[in-house]
Amino acid sequence: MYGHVEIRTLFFASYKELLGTGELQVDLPEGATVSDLVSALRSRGGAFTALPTEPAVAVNLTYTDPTSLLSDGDEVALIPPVAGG
Amino acid sequence: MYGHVEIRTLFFASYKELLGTGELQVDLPEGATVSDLVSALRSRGGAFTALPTEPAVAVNLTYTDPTSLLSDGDEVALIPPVAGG
Amino acid sequence: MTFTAIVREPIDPAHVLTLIGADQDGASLLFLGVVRDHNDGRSVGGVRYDTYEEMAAEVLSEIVGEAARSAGTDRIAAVHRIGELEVGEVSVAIAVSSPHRAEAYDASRYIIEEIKKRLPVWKKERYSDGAEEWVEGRPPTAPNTVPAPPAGAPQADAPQADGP
Amino acid sequence: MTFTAIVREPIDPAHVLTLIGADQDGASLLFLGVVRDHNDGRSVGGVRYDTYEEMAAEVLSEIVGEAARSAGTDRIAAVHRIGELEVGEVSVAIAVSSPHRAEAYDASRYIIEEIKKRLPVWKKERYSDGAEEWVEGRPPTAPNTVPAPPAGAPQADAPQADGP
Repeated sequence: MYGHVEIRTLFFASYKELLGTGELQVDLPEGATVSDLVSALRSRGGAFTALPTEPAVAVNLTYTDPTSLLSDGDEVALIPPVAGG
Repeated sequence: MYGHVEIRTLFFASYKELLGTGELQVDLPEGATVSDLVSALRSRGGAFTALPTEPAVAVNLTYTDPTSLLSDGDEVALIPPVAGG
Repeated sequence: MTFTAIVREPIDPAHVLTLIGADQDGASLLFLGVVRDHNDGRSVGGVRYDTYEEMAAEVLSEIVGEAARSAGTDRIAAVHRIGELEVGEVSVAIAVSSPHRAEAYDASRYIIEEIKKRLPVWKKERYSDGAEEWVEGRPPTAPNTVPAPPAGAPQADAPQADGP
Repeated sequence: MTFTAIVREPIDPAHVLTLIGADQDGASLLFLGVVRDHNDGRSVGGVRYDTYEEMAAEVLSEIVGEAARSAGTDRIAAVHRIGELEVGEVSVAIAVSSPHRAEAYDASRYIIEEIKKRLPVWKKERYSDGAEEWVEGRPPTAPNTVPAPPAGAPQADAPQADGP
């Protein structure tokens, strides 16, 4: 696995419906950021291109900056605009 | 009764304890105001002199100005500082 | 329909909540005033509330009417208890529901603040050393100095239906 | 001790009230968010709340912790329901008690406003014509832009026009 990070990527609500799945494992080069993950997803084409270029993202349950580095085994969730309450 | 008004005067809480009574009938000359009633009460001497010179007053269930004229049969309450809630 | 009452029996908060709420309402707010075990540094064992009951009923109804018109909701219930209360017992319950939460918070707060300014109710505290004292209240607000209820919200048709 | 939960079962407001309150508290406040029968002019028959449950549990607990520190009370309970809800059902309950009322109002309002800004929960409305749609929410507040909770003094958060 040297040189790569494996990211558990989660989709919710409208994103989940858009993509037809709630979870993907994504392989990225070591040093990849949140932003790189989003680019990698969008470059898959099809429905993935409808994802925002800068969605809100949580890494391991915490809202995180697009520039944050990812580590192997991170759980990354793309968070659509929230509507609780 | 011509020339006089008879006022049912009510006392509550600390005023009632002060005076040892919750109610007095007070006879006043026609044309008497709320302020005149208070003066008449205080001039009775004893505990009555401990009443404020300008207590809050309600006439017939409504907070009323000291200058308000009284009518025969009015119910006038002297209202200590309130502490509900 | 608004509901107001001065009561001697214990107040059941869950029951007060049932007096409000409508299908168009997205927010309900229940305020409870509770007898606490201390005041001004003294240990309180219980309190007695006295009232000028006929007037308190009128004033409470007026206050709720003002809040209803200002907040644009008539789903408001306000109940004040009088008599002997122990620590932990509810002295006042105010329930408001409205389509959006801002109006419910505003109306609830308005009602409790006005109760403390104008409702002819008096409180005697019983301290743990056996002494009793009337709580120093505030001079009630005379009608010509009663501030207008918070403006801005739509005016509501708020019929009064005061309870027993 | 504060209490927070993301639940699937109906919320019982009276039970949530039992989670707060202490002898030193003179005020209790219960906020209920309720599914209403309309939104943006459309007739709503019911809603479905989805969540990222592990994160929502964390975020709700953080929000309540912030409110507790700011208001100086740990008698706070906040529960958010997810799943299918009908009109009139409670989606969120927030109960706070404190010695004085200002802190209870401030903490209650802070919690519901922050829930609407940050809690990873999404709402799909079901309209009376059978159509369904995700409610347009707000981009969640990133951690580095989360406003600090009001320090000490009563907080005056801008009332939000959206939702309950």
